[in-house]
Amino acid sequence: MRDVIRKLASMILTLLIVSFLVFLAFDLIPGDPAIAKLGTQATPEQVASLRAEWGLDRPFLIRYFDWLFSFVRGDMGYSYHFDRAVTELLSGKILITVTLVIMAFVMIVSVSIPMGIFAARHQGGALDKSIMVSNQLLMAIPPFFSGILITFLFGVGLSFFKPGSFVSYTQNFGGFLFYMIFPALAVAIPKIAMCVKLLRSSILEQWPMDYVRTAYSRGNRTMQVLYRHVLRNAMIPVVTFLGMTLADMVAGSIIIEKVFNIPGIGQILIKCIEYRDYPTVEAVVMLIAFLVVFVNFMVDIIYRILDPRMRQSS
Amino acid sequence: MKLKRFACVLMTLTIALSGLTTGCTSGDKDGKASSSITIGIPQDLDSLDPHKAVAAGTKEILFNIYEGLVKVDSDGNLVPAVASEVSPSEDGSSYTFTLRDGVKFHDGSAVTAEDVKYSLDRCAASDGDSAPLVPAFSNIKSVDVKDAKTVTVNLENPDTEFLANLTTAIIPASNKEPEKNAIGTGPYKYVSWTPLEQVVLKKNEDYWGEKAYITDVTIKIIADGDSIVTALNGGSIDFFARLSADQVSQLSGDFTVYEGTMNLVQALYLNNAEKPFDDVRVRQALCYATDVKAILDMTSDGKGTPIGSSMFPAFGKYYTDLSNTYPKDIEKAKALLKEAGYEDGFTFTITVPSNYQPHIDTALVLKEQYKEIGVTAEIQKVEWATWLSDVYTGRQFTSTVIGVDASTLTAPALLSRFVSDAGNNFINYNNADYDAAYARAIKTTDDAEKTAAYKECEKILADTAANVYIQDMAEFVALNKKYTGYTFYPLYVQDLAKIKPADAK
Amino acid sequence: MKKFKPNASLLAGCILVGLMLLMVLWGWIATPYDPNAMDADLKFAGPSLSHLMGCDNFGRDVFSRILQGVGNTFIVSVGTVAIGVVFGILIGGLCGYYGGWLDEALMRCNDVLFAFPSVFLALVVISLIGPGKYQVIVALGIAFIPSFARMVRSEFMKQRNRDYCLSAQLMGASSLRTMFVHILPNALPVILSSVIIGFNNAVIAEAGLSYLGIGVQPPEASLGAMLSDSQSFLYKDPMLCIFPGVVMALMILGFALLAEGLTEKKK
Amino acid sequence: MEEAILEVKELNIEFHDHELPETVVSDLSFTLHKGEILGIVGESGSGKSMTALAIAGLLSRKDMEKRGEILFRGQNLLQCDRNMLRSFQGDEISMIFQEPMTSLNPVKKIGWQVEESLRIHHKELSKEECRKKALDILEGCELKPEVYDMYPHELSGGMRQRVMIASAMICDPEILIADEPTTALDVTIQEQIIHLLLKLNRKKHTSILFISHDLSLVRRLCENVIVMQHGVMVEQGSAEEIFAEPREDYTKVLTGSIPKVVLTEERRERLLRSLASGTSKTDPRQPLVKTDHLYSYYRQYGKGKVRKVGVLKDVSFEIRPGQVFGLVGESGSGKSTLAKALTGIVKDTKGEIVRPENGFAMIFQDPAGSLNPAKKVGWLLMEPLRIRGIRDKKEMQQRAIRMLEKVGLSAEYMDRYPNELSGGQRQRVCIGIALMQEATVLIADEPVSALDVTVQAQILKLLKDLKKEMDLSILFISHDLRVVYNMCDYVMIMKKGEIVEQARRDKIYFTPKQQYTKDLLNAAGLGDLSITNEIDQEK
Repeated sequence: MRDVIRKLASMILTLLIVSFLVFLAFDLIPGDPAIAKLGTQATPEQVASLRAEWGLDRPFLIRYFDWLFSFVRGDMGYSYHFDRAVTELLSGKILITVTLVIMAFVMIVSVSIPMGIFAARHQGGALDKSIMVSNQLLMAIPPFFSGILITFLFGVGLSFFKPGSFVSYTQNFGGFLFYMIFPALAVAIPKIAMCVKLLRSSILEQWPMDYVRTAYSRGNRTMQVLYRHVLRNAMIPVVTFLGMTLADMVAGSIIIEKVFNIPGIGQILIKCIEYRDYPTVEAVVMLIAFLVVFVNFMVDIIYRILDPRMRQSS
Repeated sequence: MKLKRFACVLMTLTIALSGLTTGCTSGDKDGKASSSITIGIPQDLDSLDPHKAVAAGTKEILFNIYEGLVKVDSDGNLVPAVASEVSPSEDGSSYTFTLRDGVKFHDGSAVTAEDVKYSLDRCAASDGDSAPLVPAFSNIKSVDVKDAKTVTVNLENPDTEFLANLTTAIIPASNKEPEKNAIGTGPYKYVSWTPLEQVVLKKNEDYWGEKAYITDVTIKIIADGDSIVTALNGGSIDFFARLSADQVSQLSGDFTVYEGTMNLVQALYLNNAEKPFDDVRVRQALCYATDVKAILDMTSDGKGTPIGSSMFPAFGKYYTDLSNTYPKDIEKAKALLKEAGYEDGFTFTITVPSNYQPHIDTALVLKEQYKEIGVTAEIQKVEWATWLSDVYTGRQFTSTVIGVDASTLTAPALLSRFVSDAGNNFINYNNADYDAAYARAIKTTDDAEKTAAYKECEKILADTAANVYIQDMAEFVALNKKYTGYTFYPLYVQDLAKIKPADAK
Repeated sequence: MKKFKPNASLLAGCILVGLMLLMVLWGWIATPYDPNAMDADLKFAGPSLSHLMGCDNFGRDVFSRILQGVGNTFIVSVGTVAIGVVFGILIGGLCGYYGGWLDEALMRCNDVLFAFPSVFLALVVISLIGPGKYQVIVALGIAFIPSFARMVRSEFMKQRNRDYCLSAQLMGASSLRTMFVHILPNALPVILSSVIIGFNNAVIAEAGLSYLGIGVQPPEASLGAMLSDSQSFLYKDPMLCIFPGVVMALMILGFALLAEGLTEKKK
Repeated sequence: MEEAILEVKELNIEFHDHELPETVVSDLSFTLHKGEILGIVGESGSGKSMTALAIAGLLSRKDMEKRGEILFRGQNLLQCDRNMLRSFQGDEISMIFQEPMTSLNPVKKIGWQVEESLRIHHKELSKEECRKKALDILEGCELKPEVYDMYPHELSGGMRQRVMIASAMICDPEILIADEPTTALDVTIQEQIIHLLLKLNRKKHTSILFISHDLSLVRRLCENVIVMQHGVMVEQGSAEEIFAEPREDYTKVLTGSIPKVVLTEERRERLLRSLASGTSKTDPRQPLVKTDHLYSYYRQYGKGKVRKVGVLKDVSFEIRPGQVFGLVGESGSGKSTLAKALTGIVKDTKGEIVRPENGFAMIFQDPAGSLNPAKKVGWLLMEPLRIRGIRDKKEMQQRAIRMLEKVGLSAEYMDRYPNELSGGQRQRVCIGIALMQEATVLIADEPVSALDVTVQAQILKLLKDLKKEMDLSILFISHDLRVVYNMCDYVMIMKKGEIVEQARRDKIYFTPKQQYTKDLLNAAGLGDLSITNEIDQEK
C-alpha cells in the first residue's frame, strides 16, 4: 500500500514538472497567442487589449501558478483558438482518441499473441520464417505511410469506407466505430509485428529454463507446457511492451489522426501549438502525460499480478 | 488458450459491429442528395462571433449566416442588405441608413435600429475599455438611432470609403452569447458546430431576399491537405474551394471545376529596411531575375495572373497591368547587382509559413531562378504563429513569400500599408512620392482623380521594386456535378445560397 | 571457439546496409543530376533511361533526390541515435552504477521526458531552435534519450553486482574506470542492438516529422520528406511515393536484419 | 536381490550439432532393481546427467542420436510412442534436479505444482482429493501445510528441493531420478535431504537413481555405484568395494582427490598437550588483519523507510602473517559479507578494522563471473599494473606472462577470452590476477566450490604451493570442512553473522565445543573423528 502511495506521489510530481516545462516552453518559443488569433488585420491596440483580456501581460510565474490553481480546481481555462472552454472542447474529443487507441490495442493483443505463440511453436518452420520476414517488412513502414496505404487499399480501392469522412460518434456510433477500424489498423500493424517478435523470442527464451524441464518430467504435453507454464512467464516482458505501446499510441495518434482526418486530441494539439493556444496545449499534454504515467502505473500492477516475485520487493 | 479464445470473440464482435454499421452509413446520403450538400473547408472556424472571428476561412462561411447593413455582391459592388437605403453625407462624415422592412433574425425577432446600434457599438468598443473589434471603427464618433427604422453613423474624420466597413454583421442585442449561438439574418441558419469536425447549416426559410436552394449544408473540416482529393473522389464531400492545379488534375470526372483567381497579391516581399534590399538596384535585380511565367508553369500548370504591383484585376478600375515592368533579363540583373556592389551575389533567407504549400513551392522555384544571377536563397519554413509575430508584426526578416489579400474592396485595403508610417507596413517601405500620392487619393472625393492617384501609387511600387511581385494565384473550385451555380466573388466569400442541385431549374 | 558462421539474417542485413551506405556515399560524392534543378518539361516524367526513377512535380530527377535523401536521412538518424546513446550511456550509466538518490533524481527526469508525447517534444524543440536538418537531430535526439538511458541503466545494474566489477574495484580501479573500461564493453552488445533498432526508429520518426512539415528544410530531400511530399500526387503519379518508400523500407529492413543477425550470432 | 525394474543396455548418445559428432555416452549398460539406490558418480562431462535425462525421457533434441535400449515395464523408452512415454513420466518415473531455485515455475503456487502430476495422470481424482494428497506428501517431506499456498521465491533452497521431491513423489513412482539434488544446498540441509530420500526409499520402496559428483555423499547413500568418465562406465560395484578398494586408476584418482581428514599421532600428541596446558601459543607477530567487535548492516529500501538490517554481529578475529585462516559457514552466515567488509566494498560497518598495508586481493567462487568476459586474459592480468600507473607495455606483458606460468598456464593464454577456458583454467587466471595486485592478504571466497574434485585438488595444490613460495596470508572462505582442513592452520566457524567458534584447526576438528560445529562435522561425515570422548575417558 505504501508503495502505491509512493508511486502516486511520484506520478503527481512528474505531472507537475511536465506542466511547468510545457508552460516554460510556450513562454520561450516565438509566436504570440494574441497575434496568432487576430491575424494580419490586427492593430497593436487590438493585440494589447486581447493580451490583457487573456492575462498574458502578467509575469510568467504568476501566470503559471494561476493556471495551476485553476487546473487543480478542475478549470482548464479557455481555448484561445476554439473560442470555448477547454474542458468543453476536450470532453468531446477524448473519446475519439481513446477509442482509436483501444481498438488498436485490442487488435494488437488479439492478433499478436496467437501469432507469436504460433511462430514460437513452429520455430524455424516455413510459416514461422514467413511470419518473421513479413514482420520485419511491416516494422519498416512509417505509420503515416501505412495509413496512406490503408486509405488507398480499403478506401479508394475496395471502397470499404469513405476516406476522410470521419463520422461523429454523436451522430452515428456504429459508423464511428467502423470508420475507426482502419486508422486503428494503421496504428496496430507495426506494433503487432513488434509484439509477435517479442512474444516469440520471449517464449523461446523461456524454453531452456529448468522449470520447463520439470514440467516435461511430470508428463505434460508440449502444448500443456506452453499454456500452463511458459506463457505466463513469457508474457511478463510482453506486458511491459504492451504498456509502453499503449502510452506510445496515445502520443503517436497525432500522426494517424492527421492521415485519417480524425478530430482527436492529437489534431487539437497540433492546431493549438500552431496557434499558440497554450491553455489547450497544456491541457492536452497533461492529459497525454497522465495517460502515459497511468499506463506505466497499471503495468506495474499487472506485473505484480503476473509475477509473484515482484509483490515482495519494491 | 483462454486468451486466444477471448481474442477471437473480440474480433468477431468487431466484425459483426462493423457489418451492422456499414448498413447505416451508406443509406443516408444518396436518396435526397439534391436538398443537402457537404462541403469541405481546410481549417476550422476560429469563432462563431462574427465580430471576433478574424480568419478569412471563417468569414467566408459566416457570410452565409450574417449580413451587414450593406453586403458585397459577386461583382464586388456594395448593395444594401439589412438596410434598404443608404444616404451618405456630401463630405463623407456621416451615413444614414433606412432599415429594410421584414428582415428577421434567425430566432424570429425583427431587426430593430437598436440591434444595429448595438452591433456597431460593439465593434467600435465605444465603452472604451478595449480596442475596437473592427479597427476602422475607431473612426466612428457615434451611432444615432433616429427612429425605429433609421440609424445614422457619424465619423470623426470624413471618409468616403467608409461604407465598405459597414458589411459588419448585425446581430440581435438580445443574444448574450454570440460565440455559442450564431444568430444572424443571412440565407442560412446556424445549427451546430463540432470543433475540428463540422459545422451544420440549415436554409433560412424567412430570408428577405432570394432564398437558398439547398436545405441542409454540412461543412466538414479537412485539415490535411493531402486528403482533400481523396475526400472529394471518395464522395465524402461535394465541394471544395481553393484547390491547387495539382489537386485538380487528380480529380475524378464527377466534378465541375470552376477557375478563378484567389484575389491576393502573391509576392516575394522584401524588407526594404534591411541590407541588401535597402538598395533599389538589388530589388530590381531580383525582379529582372524572376521569371513569373516559369513559376506559373512549374507550380500551377501555367494558371494564374501575373501582376506587377500591389493590386489585382478584381479591383477593376483601380487595376493597371504592370506585370511587364521587369521582363526576365539576367544580364540586366547582373549589371544592377554589380552596380550595387554585389558582383559576386549574396545569400538571403526566404521565410515562408509552413502551412501554405503554394508559397513554399513558389519560394522553391525562386531559389532555383536566383541561382542564375549568383544569388543564393535559403528557405526557412516557420509556423504561421511565428511568421505572424516575427515577420509580420516584428518585421524581423529579409524576405518572405506570402499572399496579401484585401479585407474590403477598397484600394486602401491593399495600398495603405505602404505608407511610410503605416502600422502594417511590414516591409518597411519608405517613399515620399508614394506617401504624397496616397494622401492625395484619400483626400479627394472626385472619383477620376482618386483613381489616377491610386494608379500612381501602384506605378511607384512597381518602379521602385518594393517587392518582387508575382501573381494573383489561380483558384480552382471543385463542385460535384450533382450541383451547379457556383459563383466567384472578388473577396473571400463562399456564397452557398447560389449553389443549386443540377436537376433543378 | 566456434568459427564465424554468417547466418542468413546477418548476411542479408549486411548486404542491404552495405547497399545503403554505398548510396549514401554516392549521394555525397556526386549525383547524376543536381537534385534541386527544376525543369518544367519534365514534370511528372516517368522512369526512363536518362531519369531512372522519373521526375517529380518540379521536374527534378527523383533518383538524384533519393541519393541525397538517403544521405540526409542517414545523417539525421545517425545524429539522433548518437545523441540518444551518448546521453543515454551517461545518464543510464551513472544511475545504474551509483543507484541511490542520483538514480532517483535522474530517473524522475527521465520519466518526465518519457511522459511527453515525443512528437510534441519535437514540435516544441523545433519551434524553439528553428527548423532544419541539425535542429531535427537535436529534437529527435532529446526524445530518444529516455529509452536509451533506461536500457543502459538496467544493463549497468545487472553488471554492477557481478564479481568482475568487485574484482576491478578491489584492484583499485576508480569508479569511472570501472564504469567505462570494465562494464561498458560488456553492456555493448545490448547497446549495439538497441542502437540499430533506435536507428530505424529515428528513420521513422524523421519521416513523421517531415509529414508534419518540420523535417529537413526544402529543397533538401530526405526519404521522409519525399514520401510525405509525394502524398499530394498519389492519384497522379504513385511512382513518386513508391521509390522513396521502397528505399526507406529496405533501409530499415537491412538494419533490422543486421540487428537480428548479430543477436543470433551471439547465441 | 529384488527384481530388476529398469534395464539400460548399450546406451549411446551422440550430439550432431558440431561438425564432428560428439559422443557423450557410449555403450552404457546397467540394471536398477526394485528398492535399490544406485549412484552414478562422475565429474562434469562424464555423461551422467545425460544418462539420467535419457531415462527420464527428457532428451529429445533433434540434433541428437540415441541408440541402445532403456527397458522399463517391457517397453524400450527410447523407441516407444510419445504418449506411452508421457504416461510414465511423473507417474512411474519422476525426476528431481540440481537447481531447486530454477526448477520450479516462479509464477505458480506450490500446491498447484505439486499436484500437477496427479492432474495429468489421475484425472479421476477430485480437486479436494488432489489437495489432500498434496498436503500429505508435503507433510511427508517435512513441509508445513502453509507452503501449499506459497510461491517458490518465498521458500529457501532446501524447502524448494523438498517441494521438488514432494511433487516427484506424489504419484508414488517406481523410479526416482535425482540429478545432483543436493549440490546447490548447504551441508546441513544436504544432510536433511539425504535423510528424506532414504526415508522415502524405505517407506515407499522407490528405486532411486542418484547422480552426483560428491563421492562421500554417494558412499553414504547408495548401495551400488557406477563410476563414469567421458561417457564411459569406468567401474561398477557396491559402494563399499569401490571406495575401499578402487580397481581402476580413474576411480583411484577420484577417491584420492577427496581431501583427507586424518589426525596423525604426532599432531594428536600436540593437541592433547595444548589442551592440557589450557593455553595456546600466541603468535608474537603483529596481526595483518584484525577486526574488533565488527558490526555491519545493509539498508533495506522501500516500504517508505530505509531500514538498517544487521548482518555481522560482534565479529572479532585476527589474521597473522603467513597464516591460512579458514572461515566456515553456511549460506547466510555472513562469511561473504565479512570478506566484503574487510575489503571495504561493504561500507556500512561499525567497529574497528585493521587492514594490511597493500590491501586485499580476492578470488571468487565463480571464476566465470569474476573475469570480465569482454576482455582477454592478458589484458585482465595487466589491469592491476595499469591501475598502479605502470605504462611500460613490454614490462607489463612480461610480468603477465611470468604470472601465467606461475599459475600453471602457458603464455599462449594471453590472447584467450575467459569463455574459451575451462573452469580450472579460469580459476588459475583469477589467482594470477589476484597475485598481480601484490596484496599482502589474499581472500579466497569459496575458490574451489564450483570445480570438479580432481580440478579442485589441483587448484588447492596450486594455492598451497604459491602460499609457500610467496609467503602469502590467506583468508580462506569455504563451506567444505574437508577442504578447509587441508588448507588452513586456523579455523573460524560462523552462523548467522556471529562467530560460533574459532581455534587452531585440530582443536576445531577433533575437539569441537559447540553443538553447531558438531552438526557441521556430522553433516560432512567427520563427526566420528572427534576425540573429545577419548579425552574425557582419559580424564
